[in-house]
Amino acid sequence: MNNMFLTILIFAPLLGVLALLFIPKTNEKLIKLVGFAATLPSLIFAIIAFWQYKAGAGLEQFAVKAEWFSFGNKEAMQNLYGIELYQPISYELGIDGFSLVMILLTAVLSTLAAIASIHIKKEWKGYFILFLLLQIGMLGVFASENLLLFFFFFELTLIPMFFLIGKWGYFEKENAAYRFLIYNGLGSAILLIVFVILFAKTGTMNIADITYLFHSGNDALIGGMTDDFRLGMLIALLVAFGIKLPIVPLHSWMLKVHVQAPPSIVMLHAGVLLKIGAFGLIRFGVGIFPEQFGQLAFVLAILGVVNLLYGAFLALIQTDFKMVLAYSSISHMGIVLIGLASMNEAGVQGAIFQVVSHGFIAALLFFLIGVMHERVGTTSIEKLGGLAKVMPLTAGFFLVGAMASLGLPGMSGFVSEFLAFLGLFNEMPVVAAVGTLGIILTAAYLLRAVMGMTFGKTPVYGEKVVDIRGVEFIPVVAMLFFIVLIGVYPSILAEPLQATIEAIILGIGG
Amino acid sequence: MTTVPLSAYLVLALILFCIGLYGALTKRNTVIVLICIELMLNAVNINLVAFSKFGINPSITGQVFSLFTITVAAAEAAVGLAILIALYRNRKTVNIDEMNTLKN
Amino acid sequence: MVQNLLESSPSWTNFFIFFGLATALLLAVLGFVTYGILAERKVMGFMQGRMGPNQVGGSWGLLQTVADVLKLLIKEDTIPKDADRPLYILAPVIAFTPAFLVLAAIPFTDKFQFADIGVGLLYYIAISGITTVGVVAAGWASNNKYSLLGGMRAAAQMISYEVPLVMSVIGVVLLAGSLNLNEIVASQGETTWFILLQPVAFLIFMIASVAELNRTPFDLPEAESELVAGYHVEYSGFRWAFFMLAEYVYLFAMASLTTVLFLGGWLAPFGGFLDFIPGAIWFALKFSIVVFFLIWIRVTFPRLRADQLMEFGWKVLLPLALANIFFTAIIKELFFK
Amino acid sequence: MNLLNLYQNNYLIVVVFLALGVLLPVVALAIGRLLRPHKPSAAKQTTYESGIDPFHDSRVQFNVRYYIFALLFVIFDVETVFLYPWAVAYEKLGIFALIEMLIFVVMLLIGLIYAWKKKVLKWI
Amino acid sequence: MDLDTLLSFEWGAMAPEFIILGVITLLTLLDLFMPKDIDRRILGWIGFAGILAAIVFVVLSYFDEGGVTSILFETYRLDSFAKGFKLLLLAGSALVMLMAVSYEPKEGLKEYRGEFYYLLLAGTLGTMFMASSGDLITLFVGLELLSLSSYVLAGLRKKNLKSNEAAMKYVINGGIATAITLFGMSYVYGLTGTTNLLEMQQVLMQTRAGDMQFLLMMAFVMMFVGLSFKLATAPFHMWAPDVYQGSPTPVTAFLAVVSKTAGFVIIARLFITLFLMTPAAEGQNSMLFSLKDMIAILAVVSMVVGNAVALRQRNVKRMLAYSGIAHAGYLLVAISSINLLFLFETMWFYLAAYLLMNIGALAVLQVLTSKDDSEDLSQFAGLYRRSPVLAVLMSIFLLSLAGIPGTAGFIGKLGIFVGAITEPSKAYVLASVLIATTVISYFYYFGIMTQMFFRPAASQEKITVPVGIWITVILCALGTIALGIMPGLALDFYNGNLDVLKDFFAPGR
Repeated sequence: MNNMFLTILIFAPLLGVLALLFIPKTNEKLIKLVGFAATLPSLIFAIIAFWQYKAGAGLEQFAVKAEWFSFGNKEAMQNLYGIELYQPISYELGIDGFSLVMILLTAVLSTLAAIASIHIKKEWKGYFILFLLLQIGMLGVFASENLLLFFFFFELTLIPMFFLIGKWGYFEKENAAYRFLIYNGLGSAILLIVFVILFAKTGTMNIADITYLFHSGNDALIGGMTDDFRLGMLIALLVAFGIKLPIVPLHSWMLKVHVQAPPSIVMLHAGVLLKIGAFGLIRFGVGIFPEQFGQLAFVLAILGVVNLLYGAFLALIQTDFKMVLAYSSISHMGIVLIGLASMNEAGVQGAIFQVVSHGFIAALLFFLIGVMHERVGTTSIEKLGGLAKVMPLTAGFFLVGAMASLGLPGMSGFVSEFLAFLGLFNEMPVVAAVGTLGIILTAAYLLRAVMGMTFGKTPVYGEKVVDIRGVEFIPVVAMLFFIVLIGVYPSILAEPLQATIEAIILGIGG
Repeated sequence: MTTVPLSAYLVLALILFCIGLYGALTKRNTVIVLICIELMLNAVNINLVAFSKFGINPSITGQVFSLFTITVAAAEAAVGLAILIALYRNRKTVNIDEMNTLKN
Repeated sequence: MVQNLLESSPSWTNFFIFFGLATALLLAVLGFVTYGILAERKVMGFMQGRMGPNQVGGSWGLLQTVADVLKLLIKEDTIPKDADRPLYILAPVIAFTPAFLVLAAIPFTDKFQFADIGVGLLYYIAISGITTVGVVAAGWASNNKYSLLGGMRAAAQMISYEVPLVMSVIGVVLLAGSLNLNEIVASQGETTWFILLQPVAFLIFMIASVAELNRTPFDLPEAESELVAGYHVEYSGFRWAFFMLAEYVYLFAMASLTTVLFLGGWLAPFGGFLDFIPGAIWFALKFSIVVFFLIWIRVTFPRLRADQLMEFGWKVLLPLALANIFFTAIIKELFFK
Repeated sequence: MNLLNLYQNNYLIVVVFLALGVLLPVVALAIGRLLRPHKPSAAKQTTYESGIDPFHDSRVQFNVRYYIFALLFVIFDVETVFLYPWAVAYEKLGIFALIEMLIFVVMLLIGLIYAWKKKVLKWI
Repeated sequence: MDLDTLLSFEWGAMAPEFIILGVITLLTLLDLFMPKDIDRRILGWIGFAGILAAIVFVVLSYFDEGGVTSILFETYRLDSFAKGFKLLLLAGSALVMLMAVSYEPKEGLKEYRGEFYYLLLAGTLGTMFMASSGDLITLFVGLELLSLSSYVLAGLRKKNLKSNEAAMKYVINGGIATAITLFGMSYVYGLTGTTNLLEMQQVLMQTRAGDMQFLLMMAFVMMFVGLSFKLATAPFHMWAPDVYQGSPTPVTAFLAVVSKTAGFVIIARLFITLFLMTPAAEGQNSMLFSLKDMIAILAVVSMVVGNAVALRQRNVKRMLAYSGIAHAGYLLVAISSINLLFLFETMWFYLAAYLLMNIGALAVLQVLTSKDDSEDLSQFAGLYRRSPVLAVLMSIFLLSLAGIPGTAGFIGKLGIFVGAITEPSKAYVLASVLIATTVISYFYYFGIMTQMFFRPAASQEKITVPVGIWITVILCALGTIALGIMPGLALDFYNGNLDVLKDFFAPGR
């Protein structure tokens, strides 16, 4: 059973896809129900895994490995080199604390986003099929123990996203979809190059094996890769994941997506997909090339601060609330970079915390935007105002979300920002000092935006505006619960992450 | 008069081939283009027969090859002309420049 | 002497000697044409119960053709205004040259032969095909509807009958195992005349060669009643004469070839006892019979319709020729291996 | 060297015949030019069309059958390219070549039947 | 040679060829003598059955333990290479045949329908001979059998001007290409004195460097250039878009897939056999290696030109033609990297994937365009509304063409990519161009998908899909997905049954 555990966890939504194929497309209710229900098995499995892990069980029990296919003429390899130069590529899944947390995050957000999908107006069938495929992709990325499998799932997120943005998005949806596709396509192309070079050099695609070979200190095992070459590879990885994350010069696509995509999809996008960048950077960048990562730490720190400040400054002048949040995401991803760049326990912990925490916060805010847009038909700060009067609860949730986002103590944002900056202050105090400016700016732009919306003169909204209600409460409450939980009881995250972080720190040599 | 050296045949073939290629690429009349292609194929025949008689390892195979070349050249010309006639009936031209219905 | 000459290294001297000899042959051929035409007219006359030419050069009309030639020579030569001038002038030459060129390969006797080419038969067939180009060129260059139609018809007919002609000969080649005309004659000496071994081939060959020569009953290209005079409507004077000349030189060549291929060339009939008569005489005799036969055909048969002509070539002669080839090959494989 | 000479001389003869074949018309026509009158007039130089004034372009478009016969000729004439060497060397090749050639010719015969059934062999 | 020699040949090796030849003859005669009013589609099905029978025999030959069978004095070799690629060629033709059965152009095919089928088979026969010929002459004859059939096929719509022009352009370009190839071949023959490939290899191996190098090099380049026409790689691709556009769609599929596969087959056969072990000038010990930069440049140009120009196309057939040029470029990457551990396998797999996805895409195109005789991009608008299944299947093909994971196209590209990077001299640049141009290709592949899913349909008319097309499309889609998710199916089959590397260089049996 345990062998199939992860496979079922990842591919459970496929059942939903199959079921949906046979439901007539006019049956709206059933489609939505099935779409929602199909996200549940993964959630349940993720919770079971987390619970078992908390109870002290090892995660190795979940690992699964089966031969998938192999390249190259084996006999000729044997004849020419005496060994099989290239090992078969396996289907191998496995989790550690970090990926478990990410899977849980994904499963939770997927379920919540499925609930949020009630606002989708057309073609629910196609929507949910793509949604579920996206979920498979996201779950798979975190559980892959194999470079090629990772790439498979990585790309699997790409195609459904393209359609979800392009078909169900807002006005400039196609443009946004294309930008998303090309930027990410380029990113994954670079990623593929790196992966295949790794395969060519080491003869295996297993991540753990590659990491081991790179750490063994024997250059012959990794095809005599020079240090410069490794640095080049890391930079390539940085670009590949930097597009996803996004790091500042490569971010323009992400703004479009945040603004144009339907809210439920943006929840997933901001909550999970951006984090794949961070996940990959930690997994491959820090994991395989720790020394080179150290060399780049300063650059990364600078990039992180630039991200932080750039995002914050631009968020300050946006008139559209979605744009504010989009830039805020850039700004927050800067904190991830800062944490990673510090290369010490606190920093890395902060980075990972930020990944999780921002996942919930961004999802919450975008969900609220969806709710609001549904009622008032606009997200422009200038056209909004006095929401506190017409939609008091929504306005209140907005305020709480903003507080979490700007790092109010007691909420998850605080913990992660605190840890990340703590880490960086130990290593590069000057850079960190500049970075803290960003925190202040965050407060400024978020409060400006939220205040502008909730208070002030109430414009005339078209119809009778109703407040948040019914099932819409579930995602809000659930996400707030997690935000506060992490904020007040960080060790719920810290414990599972402990082993991973230790391994990373060991690799860095810090 | 003595035997003509191999190189002379090769040079002749090369010249013929180049003339044919030049014609095939520059002429506008399709019939002439087809004839130029024939010229190129005949250059090949000269090569083959010359090699089979005076080559490094003379063998009859070259002549056999040239027979096949001749046949193929004939078949190609036949097919080419047939298609040209079909085209001419619809388009009333044999001019390559005027074959321009196919474009984006 | 000739053998020595042939074995000496080629040079300009050789060239001129050959030139002289060839000129002699040319004169002989011209002589043949002169009297061939006369003979044809006479024979036709007799067969049709009339006299034929009987004024010029005595009661036999011996100088009739000479007079005709002289007349042609001093006749005004007009070239139509709209004609394609270079091609118009070139066409008779293209038509005539191959006719003379083929004679080089024909062995009249075992000694009397100009070029003993290994692939003599192939040479004959290849060269003779060129004449068609001259005919089409003449038709095209004249810029006249009759000419063009005549030229095209001539070309269509010639190529249609070239195929069975070429195929019918393969039977002979199969038996002789060679394309060399000398060897073909020699192998007839070993067995017997191929007219006996290859009657079907001979028949096809004769029919096809009549068609190739554009003679009645296959003279559609120049059918006066339909096309005025076919491809040479616009030609006059000596230019026209060359088309006629080509036709009669071909008659000469074709008759020679028939003799060589089917009638044993210069060999005496009935084994060796008639060997005392020189080969040249035998050859001349057989040759004359063939020529007479051709003239006979001309007088006897009416002209075919165009469609009958073409269909006969493709639907009867070609399959027949192919069948003959394989019949011969199988017989040879089964009984003479 | 003798054989080579023999070979080359034989082809020299062919060249001689070629030269003579071209020379005769050229010379005859050149001599003819001295003898014959030359009084061109517009009427003489018009195209002959049974006495009436020529009309239309004489290079009319032909019936396509002419071309189809040309194509047929090309195909069957080239067939002989294979038949001749086969016939010459038949004694050495034997039954295998016979069968091969049979297959080959049957294929071509199908081509002929094809043309036949498609009514290509019909004149006009 | 007598009857005994004749009977001593293992004619069974040629069974697939004999079947196809027999079916061609049968179809020709049936077409001629069947009454006019009988629908000729039945002939297409007979042809399809014939191809299936041939496939069965090819597959049966896999279980032969005898290794290489060569008959007719080494002119015909049935080695693993031939077996492997013949399967592809036949499978491709079978699918094209299914498309052809369902083909119905605007003005109808009338009496040419029968010809369509047996010409397709004749072309296939040519490709099969190319795959298993051990001699330059048979190689050439096979090539020409294919070429001549495809010339006629391209012009099959006699009354359609575009079809006429396509055929004419194809004849001219093909003729020039043939002549160039042949000229190269004549030099190779002249320098070796034989036309048997393996004997040539032996002779060429002994040529000393500097000795006749120049002529040999010239021969190499000429043959490659000539065959590049066949492959439609830039800069010898000019004909491809026009011909693809003008030809009937099944013929386009035949040219794009079967003919291209055959082109790669002949290139692999010819160049690897002849030039891999031929010493080159300047101390290099392989002419193929010394000239691989040339191939690499052609590959780069093809990938860039194919993908870049495809961006500008509004005619989907032309777009697919340019995409085909790009795909040929990808395959040239495999050839230019000459990584023998991977070359045959990846080429085979890529061609299999390309076969499935391209035929599938063209089959869908055929359904959509037959009605209006227009192949404009807008024909695809709103396909999702009109026929969701067709739209989804089409997107599978497009995703595969774009090389998205989960489809056969990705694994194929990955194989080439791995091959290029793992070869000794590391074609990083080449591999990077491959990947970069792939990303460019997303634009136009997704452009079609944009039309299908995002745009409203011009007409709400239901699309009727003929049964042949259904079979083709579904088979192709299943294959594309299956090979994409479980590439092991094909790769293990290939590696388990065929040992190309050993057979390819083994002289005789």
